[in-house]
Amino acid sequence: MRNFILQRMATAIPTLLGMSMLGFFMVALTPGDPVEMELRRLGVIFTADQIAALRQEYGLDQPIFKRYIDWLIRLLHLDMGQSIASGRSVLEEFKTHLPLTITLATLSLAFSIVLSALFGITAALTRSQALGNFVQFFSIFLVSIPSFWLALLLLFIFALSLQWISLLGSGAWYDLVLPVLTLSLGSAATMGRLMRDRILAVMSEDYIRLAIVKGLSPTLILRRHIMKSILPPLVTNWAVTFGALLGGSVIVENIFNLPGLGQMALQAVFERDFAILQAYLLFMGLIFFVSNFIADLLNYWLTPHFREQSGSQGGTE
Amino acid sequence: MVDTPLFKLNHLTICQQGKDQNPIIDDVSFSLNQGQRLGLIGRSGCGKSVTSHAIMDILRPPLVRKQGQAILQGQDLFTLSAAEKRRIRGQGMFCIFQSPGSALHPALTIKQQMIEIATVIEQDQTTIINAVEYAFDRMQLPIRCLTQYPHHLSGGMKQRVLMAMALLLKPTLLIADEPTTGLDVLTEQDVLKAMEIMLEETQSACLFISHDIRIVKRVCNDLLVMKDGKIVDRCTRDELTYRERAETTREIIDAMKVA
Amino acid sequence: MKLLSLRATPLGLNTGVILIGCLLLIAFFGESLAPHDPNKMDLIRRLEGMSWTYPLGTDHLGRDVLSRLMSGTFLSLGAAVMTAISILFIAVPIGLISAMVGGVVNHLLMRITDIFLAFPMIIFSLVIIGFLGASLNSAIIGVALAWWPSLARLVYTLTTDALAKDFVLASRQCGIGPVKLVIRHILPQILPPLFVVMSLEMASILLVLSSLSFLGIGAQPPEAEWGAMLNEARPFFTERPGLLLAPGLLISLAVMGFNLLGEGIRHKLDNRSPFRW
Amino acid sequence: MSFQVDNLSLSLGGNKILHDISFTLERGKVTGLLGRSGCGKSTLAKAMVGIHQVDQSCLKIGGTMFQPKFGKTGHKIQYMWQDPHMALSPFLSAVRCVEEAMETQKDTTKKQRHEKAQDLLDQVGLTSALMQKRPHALSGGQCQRIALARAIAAQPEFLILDEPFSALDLVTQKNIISLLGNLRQVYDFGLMIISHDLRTLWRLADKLILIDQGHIIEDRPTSDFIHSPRHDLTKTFASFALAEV
Repeated sequence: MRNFILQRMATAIPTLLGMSMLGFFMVALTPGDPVEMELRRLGVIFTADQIAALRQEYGLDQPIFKRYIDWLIRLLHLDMGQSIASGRSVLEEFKTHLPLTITLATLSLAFSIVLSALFGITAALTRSQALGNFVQFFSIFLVSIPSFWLALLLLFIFALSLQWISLLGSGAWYDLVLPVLTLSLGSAATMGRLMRDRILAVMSEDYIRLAIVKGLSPTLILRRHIMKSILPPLVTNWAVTFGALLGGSVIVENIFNLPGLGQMALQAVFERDFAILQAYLLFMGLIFFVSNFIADLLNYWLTPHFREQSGSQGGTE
Repeated sequence: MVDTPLFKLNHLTICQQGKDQNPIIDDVSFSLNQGQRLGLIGRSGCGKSVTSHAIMDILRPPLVRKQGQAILQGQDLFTLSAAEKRRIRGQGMFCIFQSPGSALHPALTIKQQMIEIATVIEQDQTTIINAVEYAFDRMQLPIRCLTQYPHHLSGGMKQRVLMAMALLLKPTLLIADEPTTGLDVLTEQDVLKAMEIMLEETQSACLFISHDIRIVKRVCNDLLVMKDGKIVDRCTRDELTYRERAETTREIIDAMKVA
Repeated sequence: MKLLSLRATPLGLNTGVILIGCLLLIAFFGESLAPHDPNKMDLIRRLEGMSWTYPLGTDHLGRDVLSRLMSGTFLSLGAAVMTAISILFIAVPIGLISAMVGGVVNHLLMRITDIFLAFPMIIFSLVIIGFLGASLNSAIIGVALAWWPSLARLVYTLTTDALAKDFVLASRQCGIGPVKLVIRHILPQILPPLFVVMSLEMASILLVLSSLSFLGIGAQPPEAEWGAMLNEARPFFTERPGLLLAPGLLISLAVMGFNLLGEGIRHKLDNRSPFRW
Repeated sequence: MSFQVDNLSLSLGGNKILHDISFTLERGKVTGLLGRSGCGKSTLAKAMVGIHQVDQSCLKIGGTMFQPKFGKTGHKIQYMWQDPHMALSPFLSAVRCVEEAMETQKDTTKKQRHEKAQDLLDQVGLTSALMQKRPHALSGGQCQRIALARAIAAQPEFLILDEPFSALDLVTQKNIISLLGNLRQVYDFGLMIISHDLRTLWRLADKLILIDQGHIIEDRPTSDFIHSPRHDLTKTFASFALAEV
């Protein structure tokens, strides 16, 4: 296990470096000179040489690669520059907005895993054709609804007609119920369909035929034989879904106006606040990368038969 | 032997969904007595394996059973409920399939796949482990295989693991569907020797399916020859040399003599 | 073609084909069929419910919702098709070349794909729009840049599996050149699964584009794009929630059409069937 | 003209598969390569064709050094896969498949190739009705015949059949063996047939080679191989083959 982790870390370094380059060059290569745009937005009258002085001060005139190295060093010290809109350091902005997005994403992931297991197993194993078709159609319907429209529907039902909650939210925990529901219904349907397909694929394998012929009970076949084979692809899919949920939180935070990272990023798009956008991209990339890494570790642990055991060559007779 | 046979298959007919006119298995009937070994021979694609799947009742769409009964010790298997069928499988009927490569679960150790038989034959952990080791010893399988995964084992060893499972289950009827196809000549002998030992010990009736008459002649005393889903010839091992066998049988006998 | 014989196809595929058929009809003939001029404002009958003159009612500027939806279909669908084409245009060559050439080129291309893959897709496109400025074009570019890596990875895996097949090796042994090999043996193997994935991708592209427009960073008013219409109607949610019903439903039906098409074809291609206990 | 292999060694994925293999294939003669599963037969064949890389000094054709490049030296040596259904493209009909093997022969026109293909398919015993069919509509035996026609179409000097019989049933095996018997009268390529069953080889082969765990342990003319074997593994193989008669 340990050298697997070390080996994965080794391959992780170039990817992380590549991600940081992507983040940096996206800003550096955007049309329009950042200094000029900043000054113009702040309404400051400026002269050509004032700009030159400022560029010099920000080190924008140095060769691009040198600027990248400086930027990288500052990044590693968690100094990601100032937000143009609020003037506060980007790190501060993140600290205030981060907790909400992370709780939203993790809660939705947990809820959708449970829901998807329900969808997937019933759709795959049910004897009655009607129920199977119903779950199949219902999940395709759920997947096809845009999450923002689902949110508006839920708001319409619970806020407007039933008046259980107020439209603007009340700062209490149950503010999160509808957003989590919105996020997890869609992804639960997708994951449910994947689970159904994987279960049916595994059930067409020869070793399931042997398990049936052995006379094992259906629950044992499902719990041990089928689960053991379908878990790895599901775990990988959970990590990918976590990324999609992080993205989905942007929409949900906007509709339910929850002060999360997503809302901050959306604000940054309107204000062309590049520092926030760059930090947001890199930060979300890191979280997504870590979740994929955890999924890989879990899969490595789940598939002992891939690992070469010492003295395993009893095979060739 | 006037008493009722151990296993009786009546008028089994299997067709593809929607194509009822040319059935895959057309009105096949035969019976097996206690401890009898019946060979089922035929060229590839004549429906031998479909018959074994039908008897075990694990046919997959698009194949569907049109008619037929499979009476094992007086019970028609096709009319049983799912739970009853499950009780019959394993100790009543067991099947060893041809695909040595994919028959065992790739992600479970051989030990796990052997021990889980305890749930079928109701034995506690300690007795099952001894039984497994005894079976492995009888099948000349090294004990260290237990901790390995199927892909570490050769084709011949995997088939002998299936034989060991049969030894534990002691089924009244064992169906061996081309157990030695794809194995080289010497491994084939090991697997057949292991099978002899297993059949001796379990005293189970055996339906041995193969395209290779040389092996069937060695293992079985009665033979059925199948062509395009129909039984075209029935004879005992010694009658095989008579001239007036069915045309397909003669074709297969000549093929055997190519050496 | 056996594939589309109506009798054998599951219910889903037929509905999918019908939904997309109607969608295409509206997209091409929407402009002329629309009962009213989509941009004509009738401020007196502003925010009206369903009526004979305005079958789906009017929006906050008194424009007929039905006509806007019909004329907007070409824009929304066109944007999604544009994105899908640009994704294919980037992903297929990269996937094919890195699988066929192998070695350093393969390692480099796949490493780059991994870097792009490391970002959540919606966030990546959002940030790109942030840099390019909110507009439908930058939304298309953003989504295309965020979606191509997963497709490139798929094309790479499909091609590598196709190349490993015995009959492909047999053809190569006879000295068949790489181009003929791809056209004759590789494409027929990878196109069917690719078509399935593309129709499912079209569904998610439609969803993302309309979400971005809904957030106000995709299509900008007065464009009659579905997401933008919903965005304009948001402030009047409490006053007249019905205004948001029609566009949302149309998006869902369009997305469902592509999902059903994808699932239906995949069901026909995958002929394995499970053992039942 | 012969194909010489001189102390060829090969290791794949860390473990050594072939240990100093040396033998010769005579043109116009049939050589049987015998051995248990996993003894390295297929690896040896793939090394001779260029699927696995070996250093040049090991392989010679007619005395000159031979560097097999898979895809370039098809006219010198052809390899035939074991499973007939997998070795034929599902998208091409039988005749198109054989035509494709001749596409690199520049001096032929499309029409000539079509006729040659039909003629070859006829020689391997495929009825003209089946010539337009695709592999999924044909039996294992028929597919094997098409693969043979394709290999012959490339006009190789040497042809290696990797376990051509193990995917077929007994009767089809007999038919393919008699087909190979006829073909070797007509064509003068050197033929090497790999099998784990001596029964399928001994009537066809002029010479038999036995491999065990990567070493050649017997390389004798067929009659000596069967009647006066030196190595005891050869004895066991011979006894099983003769026992059936």
